[in-house]
Amino acid sequence: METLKIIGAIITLIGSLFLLLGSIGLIRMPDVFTRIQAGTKASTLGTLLSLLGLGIIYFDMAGKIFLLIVFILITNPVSSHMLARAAHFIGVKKADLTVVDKLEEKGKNHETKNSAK
Amino acid sequence: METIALITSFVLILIGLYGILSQKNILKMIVGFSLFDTGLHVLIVTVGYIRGGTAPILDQVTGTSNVSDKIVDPIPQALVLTAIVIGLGVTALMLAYALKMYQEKQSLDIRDFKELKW
Amino acid sequence: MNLLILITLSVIMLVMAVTAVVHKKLTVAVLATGVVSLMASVMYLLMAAPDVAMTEAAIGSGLSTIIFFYVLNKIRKAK
Amino acid sequence: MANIILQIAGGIMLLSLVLSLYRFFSSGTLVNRVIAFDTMTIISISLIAMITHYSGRTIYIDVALIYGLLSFLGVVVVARYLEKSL
Repeated sequence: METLKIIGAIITLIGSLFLLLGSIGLIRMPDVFTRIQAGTKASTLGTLLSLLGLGIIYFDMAGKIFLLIVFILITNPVSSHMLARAAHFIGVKKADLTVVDKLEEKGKNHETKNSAK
Repeated sequence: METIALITSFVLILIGLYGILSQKNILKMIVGFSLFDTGLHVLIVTVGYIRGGTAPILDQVTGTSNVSDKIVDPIPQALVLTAIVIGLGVTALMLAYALKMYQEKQSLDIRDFKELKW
Repeated sequence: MNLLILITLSVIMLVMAVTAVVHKKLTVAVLATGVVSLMASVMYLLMAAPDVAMTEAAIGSGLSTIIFFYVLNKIRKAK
Repeated sequence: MANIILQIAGGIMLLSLVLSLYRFFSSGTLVNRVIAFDTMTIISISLIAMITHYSGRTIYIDVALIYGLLSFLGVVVVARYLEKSL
Protein backbone atom coordinates (compact mmCIF):
# COMPACT_ATOMS: atom_id res chain seq x y z
CA MET A 1 0.00 0.00 0.00
CA GLU A 2 2.83 2.37 0.87
CA THR A 3 4.72 1.60 -2.33
CA LEU A 4 1.55 2.32 -4.33
CA LYS A 5 1.31 5.73 -2.67
CA ILE A 6 4.96 6.49 -3.46
CA ILE A 7 4.46 5.47 -7.09
CA GLY A 8 1.45 7.78 -7.37
CA ALA A 9 3.39 10.64 -5.77
CA ILE A 10 6.28 10.20 -8.20
CA ILE A 11 3.87 10.25 -11.18
CA THR A 12 2.37 13.48 -9.81
CA LEU A 13 5.85 14.97 -9.44
CA ILE A 14 6.63 14.13 -13.09
CA GLY A 15 3.37 15.79 -14.12
CA SER A 16 4.21 18.96 -12.23
CA LEU A 17 7.65 19.01 -13.89
CA PHE A 18 5.86 18.94 -17.24
CA LEU A 19 3.75 21.91 -16.13
CA LEU A 20 6.96 23.77 -15.24
CA LEU A 21 8.40 22.91 -18.68
CA GLY A 22 5.25 24.27 -20.29
CA SER A 23 5.53 27.63 -18.62
CA ILE A 24 9.27 27.88 -19.27
CA GLY A 25 8.45 27.24 -22.93
CA LEU A 26 5.85 30.00 -22.70
CA ILE A 27 8.63 32.41 -21.77
CA ARG A 28 11.37 31.20 -24.08
CA MET A 29 9.58 30.51 -27.36
CA PRO A 30 10.00 33.10 -30.15
CA ASP A 31 6.52 33.64 -31.62
CA VAL A 32 2.81 33.10 -30.97
CA PHE A 33 2.27 29.70 -32.57
CA THR A 34 5.18 27.98 -30.84
CA ARG A 35 3.99 29.51 -27.57
CA ILE A 36 0.53 28.03 -28.10
CA GLN A 37 2.14 24.65 -28.78
CA ALA A 38 4.32 24.80 -25.66
CA GLY A 39 1.63 26.16 -23.39
CA THR A 40 -1.04 23.67 -24.36
CA LYS A 41 0.66 20.40 -25.21
CA ALA A 42 3.03 20.24 -22.25
CA SER A 43 0.38 21.53 -19.85
CA THR A 44 -2.18 18.96 -20.99
CA LEU A 45 0.29 16.11 -20.48
CA GLY A 46 1.29 17.50 -17.08
CA THR A 47 -2.30 17.79 -15.89
CA LEU A 48 -3.12 14.28 -17.09
CA LEU A 49 -0.10 12.80 -15.29
CA SER A 50 -0.75 14.60 -12.02
CA LEU A 51 -4.43 13.60 -12.03
CA LEU A 52 -3.40 10.00 -12.79
CA GLY A 53 -1.04 10.00 -9.80
CA LEU A 54 -3.79 11.26 -7.49
CA GLY A 55 -6.11 8.59 -8.90
CA ILE A 56 -3.57 5.92 -7.96
CA ILE A 57 -3.32 7.29 -4.41
CA TYR A 58 -7.08 7.64 -3.80
CA PHE A 59 -8.94 4.72 -5.34
CA ASP A 60 -12.39 6.08 -4.45
CA MET A 61 -11.87 9.14 -6.64
CA ALA A 62 -10.81 7.09 -9.67
CA GLY A 63 -14.14 7.35 -11.51
CA LYS A 64 -14.34 11.12 -11.22
CA ILE A 65 -10.69 11.47 -12.23
CA PHE A 66 -11.28 9.34 -15.32
CA LEU A 67 -14.20 11.63 -16.24
CA LEU A 68 -12.00 14.70 -15.68
CA ILE A 69 -9.25 13.29 -17.92
CA VAL A 70 -11.81 12.72 -20.68
CA PHE A 71 -13.10 16.30 -20.34
CA ILE A 72 -9.61 17.79 -20.49
CA LEU A 73 -8.69 15.66 -23.50
CA ILE A 74 -11.78 16.93 -25.32
CA THR A 75 -11.89 20.61 -24.37
CA ASN A 76 -8.25 21.67 -24.16
CA PRO A 77 -7.15 21.03 -27.80
CA VAL A 78 -10.37 22.71 -29.00
CA SER A 79 -9.51 25.99 -27.29
CA SER A 80 -5.90 26.03 -28.46
CA HIS A 81 -6.98 25.18 -32.01
CA MET A 82 -9.45 28.07 -32.06
CA LEU A 83 -6.80 30.41 -30.71
CA ALA A 84 -4.18 29.39 -33.29
CA ARG A 85 -6.75 29.73 -36.09
CA ALA A 86 -7.73 33.22 -34.98
CA ALA A 87 -4.08 34.22 -34.63
CA HIS A 88 -3.41 33.03 -38.17
CA PHE A 89 -6.37 34.87 -39.67
CA ILE A 90 -5.66 38.22 -38.04
CA GLY A 91 -2.14 38.07 -39.44
CA VAL A 92 0.10 37.58 -36.44
CA LYS A 93 3.76 37.81 -37.42
CA LYS A 94 5.56 34.47 -37.63
CA ALA A 95 9.13 33.83 -36.51
CA ASP A 96 11.96 33.83 -39.03
CA LEU A 97 12.56 30.12 -38.49
CA THR A 98 9.15 29.09 -39.87
CA VAL A 99 9.61 26.78 -42.87
CA VAL A 100 6.12 25.60 -43.87
CA ASP A 101 2.62 27.08 -43.57
CA LYS A 102 0.02 24.77 -45.08
CA LEU A 103 -2.93 26.97 -44.10
CA GLU A 104 -1.44 29.91 -46.03
CA GLU A 105 -1.15 27.84 -49.20
CA LYS A 106 -4.62 26.39 -48.82
CA GLY A 107 -6.09 29.60 -47.49
CA LYS A 108 -6.77 31.50 -50.75
CA ASN A 109 -9.93 29.49 -51.30
CA HIS A 110 -11.08 30.06 -47.72
CA GLU A 111 -10.39 33.79 -47.76
CA THR A 112 -12.41 34.39 -50.91
CA LYS A 113 -15.30 32.44 -49.39
CA ASN A 114 -15.01 34.53 -46.22
CA SER A 115 -14.94 37.86 -48.01
CA ALA A 116 -17.90 36.90 -50.21
CA LYS A 117 -19.95 36.39 -47.06
CA MET B 1 -4.42 32.43 7.31
CA GLU B 2 -7.65 34.38 7.77
CA THR B 3 -5.65 37.58 8.20
CA ILE B 4 -4.05 37.31 4.77
CA ALA B 5 -7.40 36.64 3.11
CA LEU B 6 -8.99 39.56 4.97
CA ILE B 7 -6.21 41.94 3.91
CA THR B 8 -6.47 40.72 0.30
CA SER B 9 -10.23 41.20 0.16
CA PHE B 10 -10.00 44.66 1.72
CA VAL B 11 -7.32 45.83 -0.74
CA LEU B 12 -9.40 44.36 -3.58
CA ILE B 13 -12.45 46.34 -2.46
CA LEU B 14 -10.34 49.52 -2.32
CA ILE B 15 -8.93 48.92 -5.81
CA GLY B 16 -12.44 48.37 -7.17
CA LEU B 17 -13.69 51.57 -5.51
CA TYR B 18 -10.77 53.51 -6.96
CA GLY B 19 -11.61 52.10 -10.40
CA ILE B 20 -15.27 53.15 -10.10
CA LEU B 21 -14.42 56.66 -8.95
CA SER B 22 -11.47 57.54 -11.16
CA GLN B 23 -12.21 56.06 -14.59
CA LYS B 24 -13.95 58.05 -17.33
CA ASN B 25 -14.89 55.08 -19.53
CA ILE B 26 -18.19 53.42 -18.64
CA LEU B 27 -16.96 49.89 -19.32
CA LYS B 28 -13.91 50.43 -17.11
CA MET B 29 -16.29 51.52 -14.35
CA ILE B 30 -18.20 48.25 -14.77
CA VAL B 31 -14.89 46.34 -14.53
CA GLY B 32 -14.20 48.17 -11.27
CA PHE B 33 -17.65 47.21 -10.02
CA SER B 34 -16.89 43.57 -10.84
CA LEU B 35 -13.66 43.72 -8.83
CA PHE B 36 -15.54 45.30 -5.91
CA ASP B 37 -18.06 42.45 -6.05
CA THR B 38 -15.35 39.77 -5.99
CA GLY B 39 -13.62 41.38 -3.02
CA LEU B 40 -16.88 41.59 -1.08
CA HIS B 41 -17.59 37.89 -1.69
CA VAL B 42 -14.11 36.88 -0.49
CA LEU B 43 -14.63 39.02 2.62
CA ILE B 44 -17.95 37.40 3.56
CA VAL B 45 -16.65 33.86 3.01
CA THR B 46 -13.54 34.63 5.11
CA VAL B 47 -15.67 35.94 7.99
CA GLY B 48 -17.43 32.57 8.12
CA TYR B 49 -14.19 30.56 8.21
CA ILE B 50 -13.29 28.79 11.44
CA ARG B 51 -9.69 27.68 11.94
CA GLY B 52 -9.27 23.96 11.37
CA GLY B 53 -12.75 23.41 10.00
CA THR B 54 -13.62 21.58 6.81
CA ALA B 55 -16.42 22.00 4.31
CA PRO B 56 -19.97 21.63 5.70
CA ILE B 57 -20.79 18.50 3.68
CA LEU B 58 -21.38 15.31 5.67
CA ASP B 59 -19.49 12.16 4.71
CA GLN B 60 -17.09 9.67 6.31
CA VAL B 61 -14.57 12.35 7.26
CA THR B 62 -16.92 14.45 9.38
CA GLY B 63 -19.07 11.64 10.76
CA THR B 64 -22.51 12.34 12.22
CA SER B 65 -21.83 13.06 15.90
CA ASN B 66 -20.45 16.42 17.12
CA VAL B 67 -20.41 17.70 13.56
CA SER B 68 -20.48 21.34 14.58
CA ASP B 69 -16.96 21.10 16.05
CA LYS B 70 -15.46 20.12 12.71
CA ILE B 71 -17.16 22.23 10.05
CA VAL B 72 -17.10 25.91 9.15
CA ASP B 73 -20.13 28.19 9.20
CA PRO B 74 -22.38 27.36 6.22
CA ILE B 75 -24.61 30.47 6.38
CA PRO B 76 -22.18 33.02 4.79
CA GLN B 77 -21.46 30.52 2.03
CA ALA B 78 -25.16 30.29 1.19
CA LEU B 79 -25.43 34.08 1.20
CA VAL B 80 -22.44 34.46 -1.11
CA LEU B 81 -23.81 31.78 -3.41
CA THR B 82 -26.89 33.95 -3.94
CA ALA B 83 -24.86 37.14 -4.20
CA ILE B 84 -22.66 35.82 -7.01
CA VAL B 85 -25.68 35.07 -9.20
CA ILE B 86 -27.31 38.42 -8.42
CA GLY B 87 -23.97 40.12 -9.19
CA LEU B 88 -23.94 38.52 -12.64
CA GLY B 89 -27.45 39.84 -13.26
CA VAL B 90 -26.50 43.35 -12.16
CA THR B 91 -23.37 43.30 -14.34
CA ALA B 92 -25.40 42.18 -17.36
CA LEU B 93 -27.96 44.94 -16.75
CA MET B 94 -25.22 47.57 -16.51
CA LEU B 95 -23.63 46.32 -19.72
CA ALA B 96 -26.99 46.49 -21.51
CA TYR B 97 -27.43 50.10 -20.37
CA ALA B 98 -23.87 50.92 -21.50
CA LEU B 99 -24.64 49.49 -24.94
CA LYS B 100 -27.84 51.55 -25.17
CA MET B 101 -25.97 54.69 -24.14
CA TYR B 102 -23.33 54.03 -26.75
CA GLN B 103 -25.96 53.63 -29.47
CA GLU B 104 -27.54 56.91 -28.37
CA LYS B 105 -24.45 59.16 -28.43
CA GLN B 106 -21.66 57.13 -30.13
CA SER B 107 -19.48 57.66 -27.08
CA LEU B 108 -18.45 55.75 -23.98
CA ASP B 109 -17.10 58.75 -22.06
CA ILE B 110 -19.11 59.55 -18.95
CA ARG B 111 -18.52 63.31 -19.40
CA ASP B 112 -20.59 63.34 -22.60
CA PHE B 113 -23.81 62.44 -20.84
CA LYS B 114 -24.95 65.72 -19.34
CA GLU B 115 -28.73 65.25 -19.28
CA LEU B 116 -28.74 63.54 -15.91
CA LYS B 117 -26.90 66.36 -14.16
CA TRP B 118 -28.88 68.91 -12.21
CA MET C 1 1.46 24.37 2.25
CA ASN C 2 -2.01 25.89 2.25
CA LEU C 3 -0.53 29.14 3.57
CA LEU C 4 1.99 29.26 0.69
CA ILE C 5 -0.76 28.68 -1.87
CA LEU C 6 -2.88 31.41 -0.26
CA ILE C 7 -0.04 33.96 -0.31
CA THR C 8 0.74 33.26 -3.98
CA LEU C 9 -2.92 33.52 -4.96
CA SER C 10 -3.27 36.82 -3.07
CA VAL C 11 -0.25 38.36 -4.78
CA ILE C 12 -1.46 37.32 -8.24
CA MET C 13 -4.96 38.61 -7.48
CA LEU C 14 -3.77 42.04 -6.35
CA VAL C 15 -1.39 42.46 -9.30
CA MET C 16 -4.15 41.52 -11.73
CA ALA C 17 -6.66 43.85 -10.05
CA VAL C 18 -4.26 46.81 -10.35
CA THR C 19 -3.71 45.86 -14.02
CA ALA C 20 -7.47 45.74 -14.64
CA VAL C 21 -7.97 49.23 -13.27
CA VAL C 22 -4.85 50.95 -14.62
CA HIS C 23 -4.44 49.45 -18.12
CA LYS C 24 -5.71 51.47 -21.06
CA LYS C 25 -7.03 48.67 -23.29
CA LEU C 26 -10.48 47.31 -22.44
CA THR C 27 -9.80 43.73 -23.58
CA VAL C 28 -6.79 43.44 -21.28
CA ALA C 29 -8.87 44.76 -18.39
CA VAL C 30 -11.59 42.16 -18.99
CA LEU C 31 -9.03 39.33 -19.22
CA ALA C 32 -7.41 40.51 -15.98
CA THR C 33 -10.83 40.43 -14.29
CA GLY C 34 -11.17 36.83 -15.47
CA VAL C 35 -7.83 35.94 -13.86
CA VAL C 36 -8.94 37.62 -10.60
CA SER C 37 -12.10 35.49 -10.60
CA LEU C 38 -10.06 32.35 -11.29
CA MET C 39 -7.74 32.99 -8.34
CA ALA C 40 -10.71 33.86 -6.11
CA SER C 41 -12.26 30.51 -6.99
CA VAL C 42 -9.18 28.60 -5.79
CA MET C 43 -9.15 30.81 -2.68
CA TYR C 44 -12.74 29.85 -1.82
CA LEU C 45 -11.63 26.22 -1.95
CA LEU C 46 -8.91 26.98 0.63
CA MET C 47 -11.58 28.68 2.77
CA ALA C 48 -13.53 25.35 2.81
CA ALA C 49 -16.37 26.49 0.55
CA PRO C 50 -16.49 24.13 -2.46
CA ASP C 51 -20.02 25.13 -3.53
CA VAL C 52 -19.08 28.80 -3.76
CA ALA C 53 -15.92 27.82 -5.64
CA MET C 54 -17.99 25.88 -8.16
CA THR C 55 -20.35 28.79 -8.75
CA GLU C 56 -17.54 31.32 -9.03
CA ALA C 57 -15.66 29.13 -11.52
CA ALA C 58 -18.72 28.76 -13.72
CA ILE C 59 -20.09 32.31 -13.47
CA GLY C 60 -17.27 34.68 -12.57
CA SER C 61 -14.60 33.26 -14.81
CA GLY C 62 -16.71 31.83 -17.62
CA LEU C 63 -20.00 33.62 -18.13
CA SER C 64 -18.88 37.10 -17.06
CA THR C 65 -16.01 37.13 -19.57
CA ILE C 66 -18.38 35.93 -22.29
CA ILE C 67 -20.86 38.75 -21.61
CA PHE C 68 -18.12 41.39 -21.56
CA PHE C 69 -16.67 40.25 -24.88
CA TYR C 70 -20.16 40.06 -26.42
CA VAL C 71 -20.74 43.72 -25.53
CA LEU C 72 -17.27 44.72 -26.78
CA ASN C 73 -18.06 43.02 -30.08
CA LYS C 74 -21.41 44.87 -30.34
CA ILE C 75 -19.69 48.20 -29.69
CA ARG C 76 -17.02 47.44 -32.27
CA LYS C 77 -19.73 46.62 -34.83
CA ALA C 78 -21.68 49.81 -34.09
CA LYS C 79 -18.58 51.95 -34.62
CA MET D 1 7.51 10.05 2.11
CA ALA D 2 4.61 10.32 -0.30
CA ASN D 3 3.39 13.47 1.46
CA ILE D 4 6.75 15.20 1.04
CA ILE D 5 6.87 14.40 -2.69
CA LEU D 6 3.33 15.70 -3.14
CA GLN D 7 4.19 18.94 -1.34
CA ILE D 8 7.19 19.46 -3.64
CA ALA D 9 4.87 18.88 -6.62
CA GLY D 10 2.47 21.55 -5.33
CA GLY D 11 5.35 24.00 -4.94
CA ILE D 12 6.43 23.38 -8.54
CA MET D 13 2.86 24.02 -9.71
CA LEU D 14 2.81 27.36 -7.89
CA LEU D 15 6.15 28.28 -9.46
CA SER D 16 4.85 27.53 -12.94
CA LEU D 17 1.71 29.62 -12.22
CA VAL D 18 3.91 32.61 -11.39
CA LEU D 19 6.17 31.99 -14.42
CA SER D 20 3.21 31.95 -16.80
CA LEU D 21 2.16 35.30 -15.34
CA TYR D 22 5.33 36.77 -16.88
CA ARG D 23 3.96 36.26 -20.39
CA PHE D 24 0.85 38.24 -19.47
CA PHE D 25 2.84 41.42 -18.91
CA SER D 26 5.65 41.30 -21.47
CA SER D 27 5.09 41.45 -25.27
CA GLY D 28 1.94 43.41 -25.64
CA THR D 29 -0.45 41.78 -28.16
CA LEU D 30 -3.75 40.31 -26.97
CA VAL D 31 -3.01 36.82 -28.31
CA ASN D 32 -0.02 36.45 -25.97
CA ARG D 33 -2.15 37.39 -22.99
CA VAL D 34 -4.84 34.88 -23.97
CA ILE D 35 -2.20 32.15 -24.19
CA ALA D 36 -1.06 33.02 -20.66
CA PHE D 37 -4.71 32.92 -19.47
CA ASP D 38 -5.24 29.50 -21.06
CA THR D 39 -2.11 28.07 -19.42
CA MET D 40 -3.11 29.50 -16.04
CA THR D 41 -6.53 27.81 -16.21
CA ILE D 42 -4.92 24.46 -17.02
CA ILE D 43 -2.42 24.79 -14.17
CA SER D 44 -5.12 25.77 -11.69
CA ILE D 45 -7.13 22.62 -12.50
CA SER D 46 -4.23 20.49 -11.27
CA LEU D 47 -3.71 22.88 -8.33
CA ILE D 48 -7.33 22.25 -7.29
CA ALA D 49 -6.65 18.51 -7.46
CA MET D 50 -3.61 18.98 -5.21
CA ILE D 51 -5.68 20.98 -2.69
CA THR D 52 -7.99 17.95 -2.59
CA HIS D 53 -5.04 15.94 -1.31
CA TYR D 54 -3.83 18.56 1.18
CA SER D 55 -7.18 19.03 2.87
CA GLY D 56 -8.16 15.36 2.82
CA ARG D 57 -11.72 15.79 1.48
CA THR D 58 -12.31 13.86 -1.72
CA ILE D 59 -15.44 15.88 -2.50
CA TYR D 60 -13.33 18.87 -3.60
CA ILE D 61 -12.54 17.14 -6.90
CA ASP D 62 -16.03 18.14 -8.13
CA VAL D 63 -14.82 21.74 -8.46
CA ALA D 64 -12.05 20.59 -10.81
CA LEU D 65 -14.69 18.63 -12.75
CA ILE D 66 -16.84 21.73 -13.29
CA TYR D 67 -13.80 23.82 -14.12
CA GLY D 68 -12.41 21.36 -16.64
CA LEU D 69 -15.77 21.29 -18.37
CA LEU D 70 -16.30 25.06 -18.55
CA SER D 71 -12.85 26.66 -18.69
CA PHE D 72 -12.42 26.48 -22.45
CA LEU D 73 -15.45 28.68 -23.14
CA GLY D 74 -13.68 31.91 -22.24
CA VAL D 75 -10.74 31.22 -24.54
CA VAL D 76 -13.06 30.21 -27.40
CA VAL D 77 -15.04 33.46 -27.03
CA VAL D 78 -11.87 35.57 -27.09
CA ALA D 79 -10.70 33.69 -30.19
CA ARG D 80 -14.02 34.35 -31.96
CA TYR D 81 -13.76 38.00 -30.93
CA LEU D 82 -10.30 38.24 -32.49
CA GLU D 83 -11.55 36.55 -35.65
CA LYS D 84 -14.41 39.12 -35.87
CA SER D 85 -17.05 36.40 -36.12
CA LEU D 86 -18.67 36.31 -32.69
